[in-house]
Amino acid sequence: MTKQIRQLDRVVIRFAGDSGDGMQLTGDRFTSETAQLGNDISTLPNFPAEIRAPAGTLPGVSSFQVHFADHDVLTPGDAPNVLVAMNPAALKANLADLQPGADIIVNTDEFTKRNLAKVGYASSPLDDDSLARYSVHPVALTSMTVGALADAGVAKKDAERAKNMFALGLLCWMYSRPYESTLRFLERKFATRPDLVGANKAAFRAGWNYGETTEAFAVRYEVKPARMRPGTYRNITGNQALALGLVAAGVRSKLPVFLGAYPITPASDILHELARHKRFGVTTMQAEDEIAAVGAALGASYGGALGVTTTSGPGVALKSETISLAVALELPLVIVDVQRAGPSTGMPTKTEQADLNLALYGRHGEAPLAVVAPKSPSDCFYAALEAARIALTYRTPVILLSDNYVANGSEPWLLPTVDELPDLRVEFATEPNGEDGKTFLPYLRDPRTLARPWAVPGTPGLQHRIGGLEKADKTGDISYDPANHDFMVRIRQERIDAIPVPDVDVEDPDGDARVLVLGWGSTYGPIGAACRALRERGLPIAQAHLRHLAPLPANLGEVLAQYDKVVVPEMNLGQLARLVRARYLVDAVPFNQVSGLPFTAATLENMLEDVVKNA
Amino acid sequence: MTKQIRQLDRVVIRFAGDSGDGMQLTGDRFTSETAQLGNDISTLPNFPAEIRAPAGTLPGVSSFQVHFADHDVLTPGDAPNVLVAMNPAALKANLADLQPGADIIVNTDEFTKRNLAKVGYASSPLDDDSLARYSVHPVALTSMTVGALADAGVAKKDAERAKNMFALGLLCWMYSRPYESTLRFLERKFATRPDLVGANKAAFRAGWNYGETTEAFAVRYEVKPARMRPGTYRNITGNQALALGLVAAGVRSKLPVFLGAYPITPASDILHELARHKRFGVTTMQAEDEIAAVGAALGASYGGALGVTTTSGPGVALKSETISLAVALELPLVIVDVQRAGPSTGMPTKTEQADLNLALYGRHGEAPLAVVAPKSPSDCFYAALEAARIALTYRTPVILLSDNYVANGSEPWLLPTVDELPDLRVEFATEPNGEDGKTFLPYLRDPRTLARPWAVPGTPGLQHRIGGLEKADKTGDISYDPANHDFMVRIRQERIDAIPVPDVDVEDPDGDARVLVLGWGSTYGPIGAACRALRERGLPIAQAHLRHLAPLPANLGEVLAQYDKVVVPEMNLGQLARLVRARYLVDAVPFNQVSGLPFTAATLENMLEDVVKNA
Amino acid sequence: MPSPIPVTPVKLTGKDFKSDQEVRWCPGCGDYAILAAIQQFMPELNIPRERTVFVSGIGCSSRFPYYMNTYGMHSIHGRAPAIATGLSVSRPDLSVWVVTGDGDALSIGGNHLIHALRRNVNLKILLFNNRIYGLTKGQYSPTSEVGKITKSTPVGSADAPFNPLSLALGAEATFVARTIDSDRKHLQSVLRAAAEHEGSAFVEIYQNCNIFNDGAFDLIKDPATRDEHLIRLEQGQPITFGNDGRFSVVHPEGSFGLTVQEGGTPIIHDATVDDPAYAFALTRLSGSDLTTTPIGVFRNVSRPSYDQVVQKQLADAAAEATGTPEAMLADLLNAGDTWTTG
Amino acid sequence: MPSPIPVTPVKLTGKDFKSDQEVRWCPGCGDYAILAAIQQFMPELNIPRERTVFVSGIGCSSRFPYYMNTYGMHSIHGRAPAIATGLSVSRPDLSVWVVTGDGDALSIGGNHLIHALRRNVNLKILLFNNRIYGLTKGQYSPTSEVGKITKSTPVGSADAPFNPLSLALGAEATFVARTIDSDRKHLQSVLRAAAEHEGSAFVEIYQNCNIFNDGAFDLIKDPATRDEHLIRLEQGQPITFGNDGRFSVVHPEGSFGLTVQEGGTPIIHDATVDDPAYAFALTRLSGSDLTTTPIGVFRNVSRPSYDQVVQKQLADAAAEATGTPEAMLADLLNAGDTWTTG
Ligand SMILES: Cc1ncc(C[n+]2csc(CCOP(=O)(O)OP(=O)(O)O)c2C)c(N)n1
Ligand SMILES: Cc1ncc(C[n+]2csc(CCOP(=O)(O)OP(=O)(O)O)c2C)c(N)n1
Ligand code: SF4
Ligand code: SF4
Ligand SMILES: [Mg+2]
Ligand SMILES: [Mg+2]
Repeated sequence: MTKQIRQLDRVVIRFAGDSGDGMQLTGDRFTSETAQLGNDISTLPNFPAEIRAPAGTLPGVSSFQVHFADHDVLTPGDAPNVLVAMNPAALKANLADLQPGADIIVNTDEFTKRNLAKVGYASSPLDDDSLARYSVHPVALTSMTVGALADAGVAKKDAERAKNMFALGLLCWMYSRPYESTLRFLERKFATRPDLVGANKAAFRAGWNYGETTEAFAVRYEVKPARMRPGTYRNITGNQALALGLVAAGVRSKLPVFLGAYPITPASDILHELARHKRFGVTTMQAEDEIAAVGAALGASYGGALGVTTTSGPGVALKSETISLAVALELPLVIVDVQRAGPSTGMPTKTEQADLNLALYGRHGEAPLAVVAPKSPSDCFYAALEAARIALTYRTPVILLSDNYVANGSEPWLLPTVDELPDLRVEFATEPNGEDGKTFLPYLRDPRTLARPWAVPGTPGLQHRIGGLEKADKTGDISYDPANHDFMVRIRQERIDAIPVPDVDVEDPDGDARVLVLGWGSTYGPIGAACRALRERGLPIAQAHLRHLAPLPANLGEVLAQYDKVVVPEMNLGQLARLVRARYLVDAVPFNQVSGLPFTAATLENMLEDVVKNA
Repeated sequence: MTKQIRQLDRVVIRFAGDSGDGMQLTGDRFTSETAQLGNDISTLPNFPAEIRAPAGTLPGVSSFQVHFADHDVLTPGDAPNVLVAMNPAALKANLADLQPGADIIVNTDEFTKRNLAKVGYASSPLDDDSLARYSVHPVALTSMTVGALADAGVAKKDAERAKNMFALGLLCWMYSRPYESTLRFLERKFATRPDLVGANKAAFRAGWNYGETTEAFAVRYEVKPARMRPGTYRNITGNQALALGLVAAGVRSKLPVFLGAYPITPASDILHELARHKRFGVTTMQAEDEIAAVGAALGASYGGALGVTTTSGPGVALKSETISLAVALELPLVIVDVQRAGPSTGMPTKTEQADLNLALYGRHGEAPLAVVAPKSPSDCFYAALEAARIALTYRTPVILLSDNYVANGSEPWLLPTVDELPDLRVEFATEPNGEDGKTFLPYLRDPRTLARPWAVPGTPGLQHRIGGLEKADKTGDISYDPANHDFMVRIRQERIDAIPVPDVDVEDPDGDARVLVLGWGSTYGPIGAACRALRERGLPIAQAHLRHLAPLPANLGEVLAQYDKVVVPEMNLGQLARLVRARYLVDAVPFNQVSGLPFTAATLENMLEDVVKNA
Repeated sequence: MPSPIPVTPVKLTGKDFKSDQEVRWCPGCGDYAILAAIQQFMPELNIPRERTVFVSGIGCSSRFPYYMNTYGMHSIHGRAPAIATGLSVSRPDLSVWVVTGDGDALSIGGNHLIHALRRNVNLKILLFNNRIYGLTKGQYSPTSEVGKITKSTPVGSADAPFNPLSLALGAEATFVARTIDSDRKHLQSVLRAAAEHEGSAFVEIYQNCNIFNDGAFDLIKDPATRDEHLIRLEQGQPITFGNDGRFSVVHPEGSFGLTVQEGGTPIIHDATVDDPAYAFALTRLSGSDLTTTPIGVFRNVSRPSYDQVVQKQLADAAAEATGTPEAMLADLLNAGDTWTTG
Repeated sequence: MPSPIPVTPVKLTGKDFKSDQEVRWCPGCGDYAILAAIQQFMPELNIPRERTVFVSGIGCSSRFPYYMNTYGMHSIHGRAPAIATGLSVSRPDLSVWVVTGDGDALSIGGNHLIHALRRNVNLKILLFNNRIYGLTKGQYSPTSEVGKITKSTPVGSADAPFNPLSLALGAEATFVARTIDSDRKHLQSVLRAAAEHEGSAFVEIYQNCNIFNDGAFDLIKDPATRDEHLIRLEQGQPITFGNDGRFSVVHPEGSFGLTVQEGGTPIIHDATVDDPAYAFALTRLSGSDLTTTPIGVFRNVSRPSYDQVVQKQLADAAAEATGTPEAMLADLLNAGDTWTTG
């Protein structure tokens, strides 16, 4: 049977199933194949906080969304065009997000009475007309997989498990994806179990062939490669990119990297990744708690390493006192906060941007430090390098505010060459710096950077003591002198304020916008997509996105002043908005969503349309 | 010999000596006597961080300043009229603060070569003309005391130690203070050592008689009682008042008070004081650390007590994560932060207001709570009651921002009657509150207060579970629902914003001011004194002082709008200023001093004069 | 001293202790067995449900309180002993239980744990030890064996684990026991003893995490090997184990420790000896490898609980108090040097 | 394994270890004696001053680093072991010492302490135990005796103290010792053993706080009573004390603990036995009352230090590495599924 091939410019697919159904893996593989085809991509995994909630329940649903297109994409997509629902729970949990007319591929084998009842379906939605608005493709995924593997020599349980590969095969056929890399991947993954390699490959092929032969699927789709900047790409998540950025910072600074970390969702994967790179001189220590983790990192920094600690909000709260010590000691330290929904334990697997206040103000006394934030998964690599650059050059703790959305989302990354990465080499103090040529003054500042010398233990003649009590200017001796304290408080603020950071860019293609959207961190994608959509509709709008939250770019005040209206969308209750209002006395209007989910482009587009039209 | 008696309207005396010289005690006694005479008073103790720094050194100097007057005083005074210097270090450390013409009473016995050398005096300042601008009274305090006690039957060391009582006797004579209470005090203090009672009384009398008989002191002074509101007064420090306020909150709420605390300067005295009031059902627990302290307090609140924890900045930083839990649990909790100079260990015995940001924003996620601050030592009593009121009525953690200046300073306090204190009784939940009459909904809010029911363990039928994960509205069940989270984040903010707090008063006697000074917390005294001085000079100025930092008084925006210029003096780098700028888009101008010392009235007067003249 | 906790008027059943919340551990997790055992056990105590409180930290195990129809708090990571201390000390009429994991109790919460034990706070502390971080998906914990390969230690962990019972004894614990998720009867017998103990009762429960550390305790669970490795401590009984009791736990002369011997004269177990040296020696029989693993009550001695002393101090002060609280407050405010103007 | 710490080329003296900072403890404080003893001792180690680092927390004792002409950090309350761990693990060429107090190490810092000991981090931990909070002016500490009356406990503390050495042993410490501020020779002998130990060496130093807890250790310091109460442990020697050695520390048959007896057969001290039960029993000889107080090295056994294992893992990884770091980084970036457009 010859199938019709239809061209599409973009597709959003969501794979959804039970936590045990392997949806993250399925999504990952589809993404990887799609990436190799040259489409631009953005992905959004979404999994429950429970390790494995009871099978077939709503809280147990795990999903993975991938958006791919023949042009550059900025978000994982608002509403899926295709939903793969491995069971009734997956269908129910995701239905509301679909566009009318979307394709739904359901695994009919799982639509048993019991499973339907588990999620409160009185009758099967496949049998009534509740799915009339969608294009439903009922597929007996499990039984066909088991059937296909009848002779594969694996246990029935293993055969059933391979149903995700059947689904993947089917989708790959539908969207004309290449599959060699998946077959290779299966060989690697099950290297010790050749029977499973065979079974999974067979399941994949069965799925593909099912698409090819059955009449149920009449159309295949193609999405042409996107025109992307030439180069070598890989698909990468934010956490991976961040870890690689830290490795790169070690290589480019020629310093050992020391990570002190305590596991916490969604930051743990950075620890996991870095633990595998000992060959770069990266030491990872799983500490007894967050306070020990940052303490050990600070101790390592004191000894001349690039000390790093990775955590999420609750961990940053616990680390506050030690970070305040780091501010007083003026040592380099990178604190990574992969934000999640709070307060308290909140929703650990959901995203939020509500730790900006904590990063800026969450310490006792006046304890200023630098704050940077990545705007996309691959940007985490550069943000980590930038955090390390500031920490090392200006001898200060730097908080890097990632969040669950960029951390677990992925996108294609145009790989840089090592040479083009910033040179982060530092100079340790080796000689006395006093006027007499003999004394060492640990708090004598470099007039250019306002940084104090980094004299690491082991350096002969520079023995000195530092601590958390107020220090006399230059000598670093304990001082209770009022004027000295006032001076030190101000210079600590000044040295952060004076860190040169790049000006913020404004995207205002036609230069005729009267409304500026100001964002920071992971909202870059949805804001960008919304602005693009508005512009395409002839509604001018300008976008500026902050990588540096402290210090703020020098031109920000000017930029803000150029627009009639400034809107600040944030996944919090208006923390950046408050900052710029206070600083520039600009009536920046917050637009907030604190639902644990990223903004959809549509939400922002609607809101901004109102603003632009009323501006 | 008859002495001349001269009338004064105000006097500022500073007692200064070695840490071991008993200057705090001397100052305390003088203050107490002065209070009983009906003068208005304000005091400022100042002691080193070291327990007992090496004798005779500058870091070892301990001092106590008392300002008393025939009118109401607002500060401990900028520049002493009288300095009692028990040794060369005390002289050197304090000289710069004196007004020209000030009286200096020095203990000549301590002006030995060795002691002079210790503080870098090449020759004795008593012998050259370096003290020419002052009126110096050399007194051989030690030897005269020892002489007076020759027959008292105490060891020479004990006799020498009594020299502070000699000095006190002399000062009491000079300023015509009554001394009965001091004699009674000595009896109490040395109850187990009658020999010391005798010796100290004798030393006191010897000092008095020395003033009476010697020609060195020709003049006695009198300061008439101040016209104060009628009633019974006592002199009280901020920490004492705060502790009493907590005891009173227990009595007025009929709840047991549970204090979980870990010692830290300058908050420890609240623990010490409360530990003595077990008869009120006050439990004090010295926990293993700050996290345990706030945890235990929260556990006690959960059980139906008024949970309180007392600490300083480093402790608040450590408690952040648990406070965030308290926000999520919506339980009453009072967190007292007696601020000290930071960051890190900073200057533990010095004052600062730099934890406002921490109190407002120092938690991960959106974790709003209420913040109140006392404006003077005795006001700590009412601030504690107000914190308890908000915590109990609105089921929320409340941070009470005291600081070292009010905590250790003292002033006369017009004692309230118990009946006039607010009624803080609460109602525990006892019955199911669900519509079905059977279910208990732990997160169903009182529509008036937006508080959830407080159902303490032990209440039959109301068993329920609470925790730090996001809770479904009403049921409190764990919820990952996006809309629910967004709702809960907003309602948590709203319920704090909606707490009714009194409008802020503006002091603008003639109603013609164009400049408003806005302050909060312990700057009330110096700001008030500066404003008064300006008004007396015909320069109109308005003063508003915030007790509530979160929520802010409803009328604040209006108030700010009425003035051409708003100045915000703070002992930080502008934390309140930033808050009101962001909130009201008012160009509030910060004026900051972060020296570890309170503002002097003169500093503020100068600054404000400029502002008023240029407004 | 009679217990300040009232007796339940009606006899309860295990079902009464089930809450309406859906249990959400991984299928097969050892936590299910513990939950069932505890729910079944609770009625024995004759304590009304509303007088029972479970406080937990964070971890898979710490989800426990949600499933009990008692009062409960799922607090934050590591802090349950501290929070429970405040509750217990201020509410002697409650039966307060702490549920925690090896990471929660021994990693981030180590300090609160040892201080609760030192103080002898009246808490029943149940540590579900699966030797792994379950909730954060499988990093090693302070009870994982040396060289453990996990996500955070791809070439093996570098540090020796705690022996939780040794640590508890070093921290002056008065009641120390160990049991296993899979042995409901034994688990309940240990809970019984713990509940009767006044002061801190520390109970380690070996718990299988079938997702991230499956089979960690198989040696002492598997019927094929169990009897040769598991040592059941029974008060007043000789300590023997193995098929037909062929192994004895003996105390070699001059030694301070214990060893296992085929034949030989077994020592008689006595958890009530005051000197913790005996219980400590017992804890050293088992290390990470489980080859000779005692379960049961290791130590059970009496020492005033923190709660008792605090309550006594409060009672003494109250006994001396005269007048109403309001009158006392008025006196307190007016204490010291006062003066009156008018 | 040869020490990675270089030997000082020139012989140093005690004076070389004095910094230019004025010492600021109360006159008469026991900290002075400890400082003097340590300054005098350091040259023995032949370690260059710049390779020596003192890390402390907060407390009177924690001012220590300021007075040493070495590298030093006066960190924050309780966190010194954690900070020192990061330094030690990443800098095997340094000799890292931790100075801490009973509050700093055992109250707020308890968790870091026990984890450092469990890991066997290469730190020499000196705990100045004055059984009081000195710097905050006299509250009770976790080593104060029960019923201690202090500012925070006006009717007496309600909780039993830690025995720091028992706690350390419960936490798997490999080197555990005790000494006294006033006995310089003994103090230095213990430091010597600690310095030689690879891994964590935990040394409790009884220190008099003459302001807030004066005379706490008089029973074992006062020449009039000392000999009847102080037990000096010497490796390989019988444990006797008292005038003319009239008391023996004996190990009653069948017992797991130790008792003191007039006459009797003393046990022979051996700090190197692997089973910590012996050292644990020794620690139980002394409680708060000091009547029979051993000083010296209780336990000194060998176990790989955390530092060694971590360094070995790094070295193994480095040995397998090929190419320059830059080339390896390029490979790392390009790893996995990549595609090229052009
Ligand atoms: C302050 C803080 N740090 C880290 C975490 C992440 N976290 C949650 S549970 C856990 C450890 C779980 O291990 P364990 O206590 O052994 O419990 P289990 O899941 O194995 O039952 C960690 C690290 C957190 N929730 N809060
Ligand atoms: C986070 C924090 N909490 C509390 C304090 C206050 N504090 C300083 S030292 C100390 C205890 C001192 O006792 P100890 O460790 O025994 O040292 P000592 O002064 O007796 O030598 C305390 C509670 C602090 N500096 N930081
Ligand atoms: S991860 Fe392990 S401990 Fe957690 S619920 Fe699953 S099986 Fe149980
Ligand atoms: S308070 Fe005690 S420990 Fe601190 S310096 Fe003084 S005597 Fe020493
Ligand atoms: Mg675990
Ligand atoms: Mg101490």
